[in-house]
Amino acid sequence: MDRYYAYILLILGVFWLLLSGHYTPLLLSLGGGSVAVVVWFMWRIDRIDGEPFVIHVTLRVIGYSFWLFKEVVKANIDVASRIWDPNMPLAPVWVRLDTTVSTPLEKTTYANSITLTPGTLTTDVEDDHFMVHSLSEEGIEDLRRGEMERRVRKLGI
Amino acid sequence: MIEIGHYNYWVAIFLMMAGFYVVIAQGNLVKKLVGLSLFQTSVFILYISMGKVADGAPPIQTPGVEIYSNPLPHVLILTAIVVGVATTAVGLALVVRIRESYGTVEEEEIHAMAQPADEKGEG
Amino acid sequence: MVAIAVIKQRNLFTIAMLTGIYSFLTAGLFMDLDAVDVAFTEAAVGAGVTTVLMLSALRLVGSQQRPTRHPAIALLVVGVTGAALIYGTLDAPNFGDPNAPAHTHVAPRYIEQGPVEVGMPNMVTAVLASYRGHDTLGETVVILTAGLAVLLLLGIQSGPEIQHNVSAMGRHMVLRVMVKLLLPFILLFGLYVQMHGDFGAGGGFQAGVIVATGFVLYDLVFGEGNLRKVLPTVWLTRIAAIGVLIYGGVGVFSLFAGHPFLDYSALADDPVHGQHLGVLLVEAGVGLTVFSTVLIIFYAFSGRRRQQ
Amino acid sequence: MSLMDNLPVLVVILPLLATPLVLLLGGFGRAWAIATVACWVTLAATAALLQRVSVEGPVSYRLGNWAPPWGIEYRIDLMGAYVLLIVVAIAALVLVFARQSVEKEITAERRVPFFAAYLLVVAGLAGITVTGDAFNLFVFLEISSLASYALISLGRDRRALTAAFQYLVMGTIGATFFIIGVGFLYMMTGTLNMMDLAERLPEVADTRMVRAAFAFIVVGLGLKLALFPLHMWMPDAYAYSPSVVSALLAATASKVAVYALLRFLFTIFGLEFALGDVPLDLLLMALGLIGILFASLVAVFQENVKRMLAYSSVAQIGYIVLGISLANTTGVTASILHLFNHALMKGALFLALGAVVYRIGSARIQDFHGLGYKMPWTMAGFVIGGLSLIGVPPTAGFISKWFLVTATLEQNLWPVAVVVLVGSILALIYVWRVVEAAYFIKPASQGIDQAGDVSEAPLSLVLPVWVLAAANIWFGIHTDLSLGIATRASAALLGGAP
Amino acid sequence: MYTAAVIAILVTMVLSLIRAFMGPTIYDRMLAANVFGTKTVLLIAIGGHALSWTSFLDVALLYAMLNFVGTIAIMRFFEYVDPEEVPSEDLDEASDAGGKS
Amino acid sequence: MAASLEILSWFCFLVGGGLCITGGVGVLRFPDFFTRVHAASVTETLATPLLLIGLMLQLDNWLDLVKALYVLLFVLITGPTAAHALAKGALHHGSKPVLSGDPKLQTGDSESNNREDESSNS
Repeated sequence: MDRYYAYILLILGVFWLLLSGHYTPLLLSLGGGSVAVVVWFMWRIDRIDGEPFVIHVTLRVIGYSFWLFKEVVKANIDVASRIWDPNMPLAPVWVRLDTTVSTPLEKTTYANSITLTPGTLTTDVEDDHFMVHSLSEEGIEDLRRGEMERRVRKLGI
Repeated sequence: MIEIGHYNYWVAIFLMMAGFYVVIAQGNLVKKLVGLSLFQTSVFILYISMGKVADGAPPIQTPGVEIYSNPLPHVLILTAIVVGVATTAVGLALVVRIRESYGTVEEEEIHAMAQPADEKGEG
Repeated sequence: MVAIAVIKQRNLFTIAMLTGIYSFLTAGLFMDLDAVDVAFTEAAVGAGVTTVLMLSALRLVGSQQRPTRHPAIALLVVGVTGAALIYGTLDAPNFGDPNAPAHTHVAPRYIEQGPVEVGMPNMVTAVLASYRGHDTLGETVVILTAGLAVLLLLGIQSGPEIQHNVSAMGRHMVLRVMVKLLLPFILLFGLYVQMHGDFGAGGGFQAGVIVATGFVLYDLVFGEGNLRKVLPTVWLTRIAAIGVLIYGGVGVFSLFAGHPFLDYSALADDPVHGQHLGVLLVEAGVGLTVFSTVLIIFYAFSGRRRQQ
Repeated sequence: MSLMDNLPVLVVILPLLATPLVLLLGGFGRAWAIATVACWVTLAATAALLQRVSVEGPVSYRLGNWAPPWGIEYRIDLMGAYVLLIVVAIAALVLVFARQSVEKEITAERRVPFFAAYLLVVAGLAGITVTGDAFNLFVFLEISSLASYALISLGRDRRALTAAFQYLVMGTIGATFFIIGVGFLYMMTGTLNMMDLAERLPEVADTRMVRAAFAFIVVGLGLKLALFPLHMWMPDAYAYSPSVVSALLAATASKVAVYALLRFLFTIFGLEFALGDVPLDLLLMALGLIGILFASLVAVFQENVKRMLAYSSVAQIGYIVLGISLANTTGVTASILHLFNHALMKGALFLALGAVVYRIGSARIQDFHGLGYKMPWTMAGFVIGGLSLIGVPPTAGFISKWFLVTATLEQNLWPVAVVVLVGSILALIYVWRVVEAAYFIKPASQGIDQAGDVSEAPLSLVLPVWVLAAANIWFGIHTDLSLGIATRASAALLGGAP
Repeated sequence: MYTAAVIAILVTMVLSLIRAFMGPTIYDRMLAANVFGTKTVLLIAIGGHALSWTSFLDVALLYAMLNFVGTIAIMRFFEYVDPEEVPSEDLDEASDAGGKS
Repeated sequence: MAASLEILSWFCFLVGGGLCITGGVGVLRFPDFFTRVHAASVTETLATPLLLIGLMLQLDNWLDLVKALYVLLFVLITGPTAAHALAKGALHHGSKPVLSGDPKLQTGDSESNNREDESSNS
């Protein structure tokens, strides 16, 4: 757990350094102070709501992002063509999608990935299934094939 | 940009009057406050318009920039924005209390309720 | 423009949303008119604080408005005022005219000397915190006053009874995870704005609002009075008071050092250095007060139960 | 820099910085003590300041040590110091009264913020009087207004809420008009400093923009000071707020607004422009006269004594504005004098009323029956205040009315003088109604709660009433101080920049 | 090039505004407002660069944040509204017709 | 090198702008709230990144570059979250998505359908 806060500290520190662009001793120390204050607040908040979310940023995220981006582009082309088609070939479906992802962060990533891909939209996240709304049956089929889920699980978050 | 002349001021004035009209004409107290903040925001536009210098840059010192816009109106408006939001907050708090004790936030209904009670429960 | 729609709309929720949009547009306009700092503030205040306050008040008062009457007298008053304004602007200096009196008398000193005398590139911050520092002290007090006023009016219900209704949102996992993830970055961004007010847009006020907004976001999603445990009301009142005291204290310190009130040169041997330090402290005071007061006001509104 | 040099800023920051202290230290007793100490110390500083100004002439103070047109300047002339003295003295006296009155009228958890807000009102009003910067004036105006909205809303009657809301809307419109005007002035002159404005305005005085600015500033301040057609918010606001608050606001807030108006009319725009180019004098005179008659008449028919006094305040504003509109030394002297005297009499009246409310919990006229015998000291104080309001000779009210009438006669405006006298007669009628109720009508036997348990109010309530009542008589007889200052202040105003 | 992008963004903003005015449900409006907000962020980012504003990206970042908070806030509070207070559509429709004039 | 970056950024701007409008049209044309969300996500997920990447290719100050990246990440993270939250909220409030096979989809006059649909729901 303590490693987790050290981790946040590190990420926030990098965030600050990249944001700031002023590297005088005064601002650096102020930045250090700010980061410390924020981490303290996060620690306090975690204590109170009892829901600390452990983030493990791994390099795999980058690979996943590229894959996801490719999917997003494909889906975009699909939806865009539907929009411009004068007949608007829509066949919306709203179905239950069983999943095996378990941790909150995994679920969130998965749900958001689904939503991020145009044409599919997570409307509800339950213990063992999502409710997904899709513009067409094919979108759901793709999800059911489970490639995305596999990749999310491989992230190990 | 000089050709614009006074056009900018007039837009601000139009917005101002729109807000002012809402304040006077609307019976709903929340709407009145919305109008009030619209009114104030438009005054801010007026001020900021007057602070603009043609071809000027934002008043943050940057190498190679000679003409800056006038920082003073910006400062004044920063203060005024704060005052505006403070007023809105207090106004909303009052509206909430009014709603709690009268059960409505329509001016006419409140008037209708306040008058008969005038002789009772004073002090 | 949006303004008209705002007037015409009768559903107050929609109005709250539209005023948010309107604020965004206004802020965009300010950007175009070179008022970066103002745009920053207007966005944070108009689109952020005001919208949230408006919504939390609407929760308490109901959102449907009755049809309105349109009294002629209102039109008349508005017409006269508008005419007076137009009349006034007819011989105003042209928009953007660099030779307008407004730009030639007092302002040049701020532009030419500000960065030298106060030692910071952002002239708005220099004028705000130093040349017209007393206005800003007043502004901070205005904020404190608003907080006080809301406290006096609504009070803050504390303790276990602030259970937000358990709703879809209350146990909204995706939101919870995301907000928890974003929160530290939002807070840090706020602090960044606080510390870099000397160089770019921003400063204590904007920073206070951003930090408060971050916490408000947390409270919206997590509910259940968690935030009130993280930041108890008593703390907030104290922080607000301390913020004003820091600002005033800097002034009083300069008094004791034999300088006039709020003369930051008294803070260090080198006047410019002193100015810089003073502005930094003063902005910190502003930030603290604003942050805590916005939260106090938010608590007051959100802690109150709706009564029928 | 010695303490003396810092007096101008002390009078503002003492109450200002006492506010966070009150919030930090908390506790009803402590809050009250801090507020009281702060106010009394401020009063001492103000007295010293007045002394210094009357000897040395206007005092200027540079905040942040920036030279005036760039930084904010405090500038206190005789009139400023004089009005400041009124504000702080009343505030300090009302605080003595406040301890018990607040304990009775305000719920426990609101008492600490109450005193904080009270201090903010005082600080805001003090700031308005000392500042020499047009925008800074707006900031202080808003501090005092916001705090007073909150204070007014604390009245126990639910109409206090609507009154406060109405005041908020009107006050904000007024303040916004004011900044529109200031903005126009800034556009034309490029400065916000009052002295600098006064210097640079004549060059551009003949532009529409300056005229529009003038109109907006006058209307904006008119809203704040409840000038006749813009007075709608005032009676409700005074009638339903807690006793302490009505006493403080009635005695000080409108005075300060009048002061700001005088500042702009005479110091900034200058006499020729303000009353010459624009037919404002006629307008003000007409409004003042209608205000006197209308408000006095309405006051006669009020059942609630607090409301009656509030309408009477509107009428008194009419007198003050009338004096200004005459634009001769005697008229303006009368106005400034009346500013002071009105603060004394309204302070006394509202405080006496507060004491009555403290005991019987009502301000309706029929509940006053027989009070003259049950609360002799309080009611005696009330009567003296009332006499002063009417303008009966040995009281302060007489002096200012006398000057006003003289001034109108100097201008050969005898119909105006008649209106002033009619106003006094109306005042006699409404004050008499209270006196009649208190002394000459036996309490109805089924009276709500005056079945003998009503006794004289506690000393801390009666004392301030009597200090003010005594002051009414004192300044009615020893006119040197008040009159002297008023004459010199008005001479300075009319003589252009002091 | 910037002009093209800015025009595209502006068109989208107008389209989403129309949706925001038309409703019909409050959620449609929120969605439209959200899209509008994102487009404002883009507009500031791209327009700001084109017109060489200073610290425009700070502002864009702030807008992005507020857009999110605003959406969440509206949803959060809308949940408290009683069903009977959900705007009846024709009322809104009627007022909108006047609003666009 | 510079030229190819320039062309790439041109490309990003044009495609992004086109997609942006597409999304906007979709938000207007699609028949009900849920399908509109999909259209909106076109503007949020591809158009926005493309435009921002196009911008990033133009920036020469690395500090601005980083900030643009932050903006991009922030939008990408919050966009779907907000969409998801909205959809969930709409469901919770009683809206039901129009589904495949629903005759309303075929008429093409989306507005009138919609109103009918909503009024039956609320």
